[in-house]
Amino acid sequence: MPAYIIRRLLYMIPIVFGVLLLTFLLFNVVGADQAVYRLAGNNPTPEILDDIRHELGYDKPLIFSIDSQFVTHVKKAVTFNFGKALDKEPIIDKLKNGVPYSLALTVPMFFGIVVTSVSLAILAAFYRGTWFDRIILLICVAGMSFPYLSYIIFGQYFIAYKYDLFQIYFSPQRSIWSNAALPILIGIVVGIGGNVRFYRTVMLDEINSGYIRTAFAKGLSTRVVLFKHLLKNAMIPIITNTVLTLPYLCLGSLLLESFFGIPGIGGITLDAIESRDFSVISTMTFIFSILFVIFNLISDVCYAFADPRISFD
Amino acid sequence: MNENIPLLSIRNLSTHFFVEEGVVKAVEDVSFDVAEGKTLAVVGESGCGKSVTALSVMGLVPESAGRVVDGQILFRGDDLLKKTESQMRRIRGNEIAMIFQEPMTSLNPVFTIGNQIVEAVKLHQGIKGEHAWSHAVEMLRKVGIADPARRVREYPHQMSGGMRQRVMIAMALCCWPSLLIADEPTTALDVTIQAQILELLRELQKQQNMSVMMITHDLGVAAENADDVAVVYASNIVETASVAAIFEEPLHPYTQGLLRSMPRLGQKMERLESIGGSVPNPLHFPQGCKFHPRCPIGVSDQRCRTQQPQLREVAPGRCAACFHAKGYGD
Amino acid sequence: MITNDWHRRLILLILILPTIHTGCRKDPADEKGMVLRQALLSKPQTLDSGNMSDVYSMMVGGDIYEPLYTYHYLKRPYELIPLSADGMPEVSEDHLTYTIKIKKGILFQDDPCFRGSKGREVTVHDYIFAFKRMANIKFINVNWSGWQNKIVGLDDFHEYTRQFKDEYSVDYSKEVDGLLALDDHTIQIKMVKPYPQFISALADICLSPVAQEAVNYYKDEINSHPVGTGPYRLNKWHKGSYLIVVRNNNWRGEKYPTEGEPGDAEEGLLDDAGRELPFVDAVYWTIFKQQQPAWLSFQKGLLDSKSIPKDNFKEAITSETGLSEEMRERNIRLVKFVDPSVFWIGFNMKDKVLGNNLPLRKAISLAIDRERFIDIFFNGHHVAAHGFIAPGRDSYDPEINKCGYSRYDPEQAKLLIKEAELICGDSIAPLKLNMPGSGTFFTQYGQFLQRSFEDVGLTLKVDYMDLPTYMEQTAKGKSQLFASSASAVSPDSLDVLGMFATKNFAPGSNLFFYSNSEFDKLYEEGEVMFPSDQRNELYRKMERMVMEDYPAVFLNHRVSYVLYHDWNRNVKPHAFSFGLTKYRKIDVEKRNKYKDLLRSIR
Amino acid sequence: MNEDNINSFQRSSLWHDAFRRLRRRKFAMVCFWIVAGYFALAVFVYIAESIDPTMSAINWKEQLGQGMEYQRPSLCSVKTIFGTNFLGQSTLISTLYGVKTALAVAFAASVISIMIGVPLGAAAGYFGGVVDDIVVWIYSTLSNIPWIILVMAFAVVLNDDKIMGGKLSGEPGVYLAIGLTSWVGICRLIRGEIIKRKESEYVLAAKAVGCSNSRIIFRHLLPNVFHIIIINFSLRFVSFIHMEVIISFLGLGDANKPSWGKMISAASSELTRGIWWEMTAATMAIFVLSLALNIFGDALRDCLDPKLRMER
Repeated sequence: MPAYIIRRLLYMIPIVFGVLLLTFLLFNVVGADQAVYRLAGNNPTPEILDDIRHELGYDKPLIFSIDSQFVTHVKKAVTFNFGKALDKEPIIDKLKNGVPYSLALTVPMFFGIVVTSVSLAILAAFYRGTWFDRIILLICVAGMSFPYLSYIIFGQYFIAYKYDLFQIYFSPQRSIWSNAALPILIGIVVGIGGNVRFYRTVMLDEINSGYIRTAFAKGLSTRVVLFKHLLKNAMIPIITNTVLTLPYLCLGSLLLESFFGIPGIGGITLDAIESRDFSVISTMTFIFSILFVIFNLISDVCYAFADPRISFD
Repeated sequence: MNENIPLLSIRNLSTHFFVEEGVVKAVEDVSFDVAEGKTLAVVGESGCGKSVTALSVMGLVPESAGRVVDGQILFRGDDLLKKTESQMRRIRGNEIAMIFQEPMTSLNPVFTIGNQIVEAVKLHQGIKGEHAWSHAVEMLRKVGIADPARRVREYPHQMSGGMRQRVMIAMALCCWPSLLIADEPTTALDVTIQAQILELLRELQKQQNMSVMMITHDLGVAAENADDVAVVYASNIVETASVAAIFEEPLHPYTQGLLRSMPRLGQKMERLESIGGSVPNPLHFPQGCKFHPRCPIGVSDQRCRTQQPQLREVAPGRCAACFHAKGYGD
Repeated sequence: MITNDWHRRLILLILILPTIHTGCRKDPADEKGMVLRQALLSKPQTLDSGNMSDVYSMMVGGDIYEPLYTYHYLKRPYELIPLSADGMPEVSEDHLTYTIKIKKGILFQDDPCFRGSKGREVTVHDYIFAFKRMANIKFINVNWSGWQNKIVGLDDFHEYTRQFKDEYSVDYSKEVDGLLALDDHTIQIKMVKPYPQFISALADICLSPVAQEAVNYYKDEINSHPVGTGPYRLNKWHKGSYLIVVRNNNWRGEKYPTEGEPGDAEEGLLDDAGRELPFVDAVYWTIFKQQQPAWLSFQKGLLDSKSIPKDNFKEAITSETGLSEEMRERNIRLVKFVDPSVFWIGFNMKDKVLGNNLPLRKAISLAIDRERFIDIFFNGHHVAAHGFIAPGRDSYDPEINKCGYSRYDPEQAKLLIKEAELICGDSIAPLKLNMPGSGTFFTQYGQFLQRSFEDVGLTLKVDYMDLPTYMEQTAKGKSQLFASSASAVSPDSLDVLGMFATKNFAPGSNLFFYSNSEFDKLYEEGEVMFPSDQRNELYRKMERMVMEDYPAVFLNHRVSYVLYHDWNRNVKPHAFSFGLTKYRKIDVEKRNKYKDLLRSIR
Repeated sequence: MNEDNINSFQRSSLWHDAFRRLRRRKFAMVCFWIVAGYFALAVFVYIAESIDPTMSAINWKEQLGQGMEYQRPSLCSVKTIFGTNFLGQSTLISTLYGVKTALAVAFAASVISIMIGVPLGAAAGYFGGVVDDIVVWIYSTLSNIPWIILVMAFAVVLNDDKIMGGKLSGEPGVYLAIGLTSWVGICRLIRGEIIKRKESEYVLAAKAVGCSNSRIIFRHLLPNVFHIIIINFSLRFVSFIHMEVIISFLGLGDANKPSWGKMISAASSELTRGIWWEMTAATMAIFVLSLALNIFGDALRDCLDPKLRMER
């Protein structure tokens, strides 16, 4: 196992390098000079602009040099010293402040989605072909088809404003839970549709297999058969899909955080995109991609716990 | 024990599946008995409804797709079809156990075999903890698995096919069932292993004095293991008889065909015959006798083409469903 | 052994995980205290006074920092008064030397950067430090461009800092001739040439006293650890989400003004005259990134006041008289004020088509119906711009509307276009306009302009872009037409006139690349003139000079609208000044009853 | 029969069979016609616009009524059935125009992602070795960046005038941003299928006959995985439509033409005033199209993918 993990971690290196190269090409080629104009103030002279370019290192060669901009870019990333955002706050501080809030939003959302959709999928698969299955499927497809923005806007307007059931907007005076309840709920509702549909096909693959019949033939109750025998076998696709869900959670938190004022990293990213703060965007991209690689690794390790047939040798 | 009441008695059982294209009559008006301590072989080509009959007995016909539409399944005189789901659960795996065709997929790959055996033991026998585990080990030893104490903690994928089928048998027998339904228990196995498994089954049957309903497509297997035989063709029983009678004098043309297609020791044959034609589509059974398109007699007989022969007693202890069978009458 | 309760464990995990990082924090300002709740429509960039340039930073920073001078809260026209200075400056005959005394006993807020965490007394060295820091080249400063070549020796200091490795290794002990500390409470500032706007420039937050200890202690984090002398200090700042400022106990204290302009007493703005400031114990600033939640929050009484952003104008004001019925039912009040600003469509004079084609530029100006524009977008509440010096500024020309620079005459425009085509030698190629945003307002604005252009037979392509791209393109002279605006930071009009001076060519403020030697000569003259009728005349002459050349189509001057709940007292908007929170007061009891009011309405 | 014929025979029966099954599903067919209706509308708008942009049926710029004002939905004319927007322009026409915007983006993005993903996936799967390593590296890199950030980053960058002089800003930028970032899924799928199939008899037979590599890939392998491309296409299409909405909402799309995202963005702050129709019209347009596409795509998958078919 450790050998496997080390191998996987080594495999990360080219990917992380690729991510860094991509973010560099995307942002430094386009974005560098915009920052200069921003920092120069109202009525700058060209000399002031040149001074700023020099101070920020934008006059250095792009890639092919020892102290080129790309090398600096890589150096910043691997030392986790991301430098400052355009508002001069160290990016690492932004991350530190944002992560707890983002987690408070996405973690319950994530588990809410997984638990509800897996349970619903198991039931739908068990009652496959019946009206129950069809209604669940129809609701899921309908849920997936409703635009995400409309969920947020209507949800905020009707549930929070008209019926006063939740908070409209983040307020530091309240606990994070009362602030995050509605966005979490919306996130779960949005996320369930696609997941139930996917998990249902996974469950259908499994539910017709022999071991399920065997389990029933043993006289086990439906609950035990479904939630023990079936579920454990379906874990691998569930784990894989769970990892695949993460980018959507990230999208979710981006818009949700921005509409509900949750001060998490999604909001920071959206801010940065709006203000074209490329150093923040590329840091976020880098961090997220590292997280992705790690999550992928974790999911692979989880496979081993979920399925004894898999070994890492 | 009352010799008159058979352990399992199936009366006019019909099981249908409802699919997009129409109704699949997988089991149609099937009746037979399994006597106490005896083995009944249900023989037929694949797709003829043998397995569905077995699943009907277990109450495991997939709810969404099909259901038992008619008939009775009397187990010790009680109709299983009238039992509630929880009553059935107490019978399943406990009084009636079943082993399946594919040992590769019938065991849950993600649990240890011990875990899977213990599950049933705990459920039905009320044995707990270590006792249940030692019982599982005992059962594994009984089915001839070497070093059972170690094996009990292994996963199915660590075992060969024959071993897995032994585990299946151990699992089925761990609660001392009075009826074992074996659905093609040896089909997926090598020939040498087949013999071992069948031998094992016979032995255990004797030990535990249980009845066996053995589903097979192989008359040879039936000949060696069964006391009685029921031949199934296209969802209907076409002939029932004792093993000896069947082999001596098959009455139904289908049975005759099956027998001819079987190699026999001692008989020198140039080549094996096979039955011409193919199994009819269960959605569109032919009119009249379902076998008539493939039957050397029926193909040209007007009555066979229009009327369906019912299963009738043609001689003491044996029935057949063919107008041309000896003793069928009109 | 694997059991079937893994999902139970999962649920448990869900419950436990979040509690790890959020133990319910208790707020420093309890609900019982007087808390003002305000909205910010964008995040403040920094709270480092030295590097502030955006409005939102100043809205918050104004309560934390105190520059030397400020504007009177109530009096109109706007009047400069001392804030941390002790009286107005003594100015030498040649207008080059200013001697300013500062108040004694001003303390910095308590902060760990000081010895014993106790705020020390402010001296003039802290002001000098603020100047020098701004000139520090390593501390890339947005405000430096405005102070180039103003104070004797400061530019040398700017060059001198070039040799250091980073901002913090700069040795500030090098003297600047123009910034002299006569004693701890008197500073003498020497100018390179007369700078008539100097005192109002000293009212800018960026020249508030800065403690060198704080800069050295916090380094880069000074952005989020402001150490000021004002009535409030920062308590918590969650970037991009909210800020809390609370009373600064070290504040020197001040009284509510006793006089205002006529009508203030009737409005109840003088009810608190002479009382000890500040009233409010804490201010919660919430940053709203989307309009809907901000608006809903205000309606629910979760915000005490809210400006009506221009793109959502019609929501609150439905009739000529002002507030809609719905607003009045909720006891919401409206206050409007002239915000000296001007919106325009600029022409790039370097452009081949537009640059030497006066008839075309004039035709475009004639093609746009400003009244209609204001009707559509601002419900008729803004003022059409006939020149670029806005009402409310001291050299505003009340007569300029008679010159007809902003006439709407599509027929004449069509004639002029014929003329323009002769100059061009061909029909006018489609024109391209850069729009500094892609939100709803901008697209509708763009559509309106396209329509106006079409009506006179011109084709306009609108390029909606984000602000940074827009700024870069405009500054590099890459745009052909561009939509823009300017708001005044002081009553003086020199800044808008500067937009047309050749020496301010972009990246400076002259984004039009307008060049007129006669104008430049007058500008040189006007730069060093002190406010007087004579200067106003000059400025007006310069304005007309520019208008004749049509380097831009000036559209409208903004009138700002602020809504506030009736429990929010002493609300009087101010065009130039920040740091008004200390005057505000909340009727907490009334606010608590708002929920009942809402229920009764429903 | 040579191996080519056998191949094409099998394929045609697969498709034939699939369509026969599909036709029997009434609900799926209803959805198909809805989707077809949307497409027809989009094509109509496209053609009408290229002939005469001021044609009354598609002229979303036209102002209805007197002043430039919101008008409530009313039945007095077709154009005001969903009311008007801020400038008195018909919401109905904007919504219909939005069909074109959304479908054009989703279609172009799908085509781009297939054009990139399929050849790369096929090459990687077929040749293996270094080619495979490089392709896998590229798509792992892309797939390790959250999709939304990547799309937005691409959209931002493509909108910049330093790239191709700003020619890609607006709608083409959106196509490319979505297309360039979303080929990973199909590429991975095709690669897997090709690896699975490249050892199969018909490929070995083709190799034995001496077919060139490109012939094997394009004549033998790709046609056999074509149904996977179709399924992927139909299901991804929906997500592209939703993506377009979010991108336009964030102001990264083409601001010159009506789109559903823009309508939602414009209407979101007006809900409090009781202006619900703009928001509702756009939402419903998206909802109906996505629902129909989803249901039809599902049915198509069920009918085309034999593995799922056996399950039933």
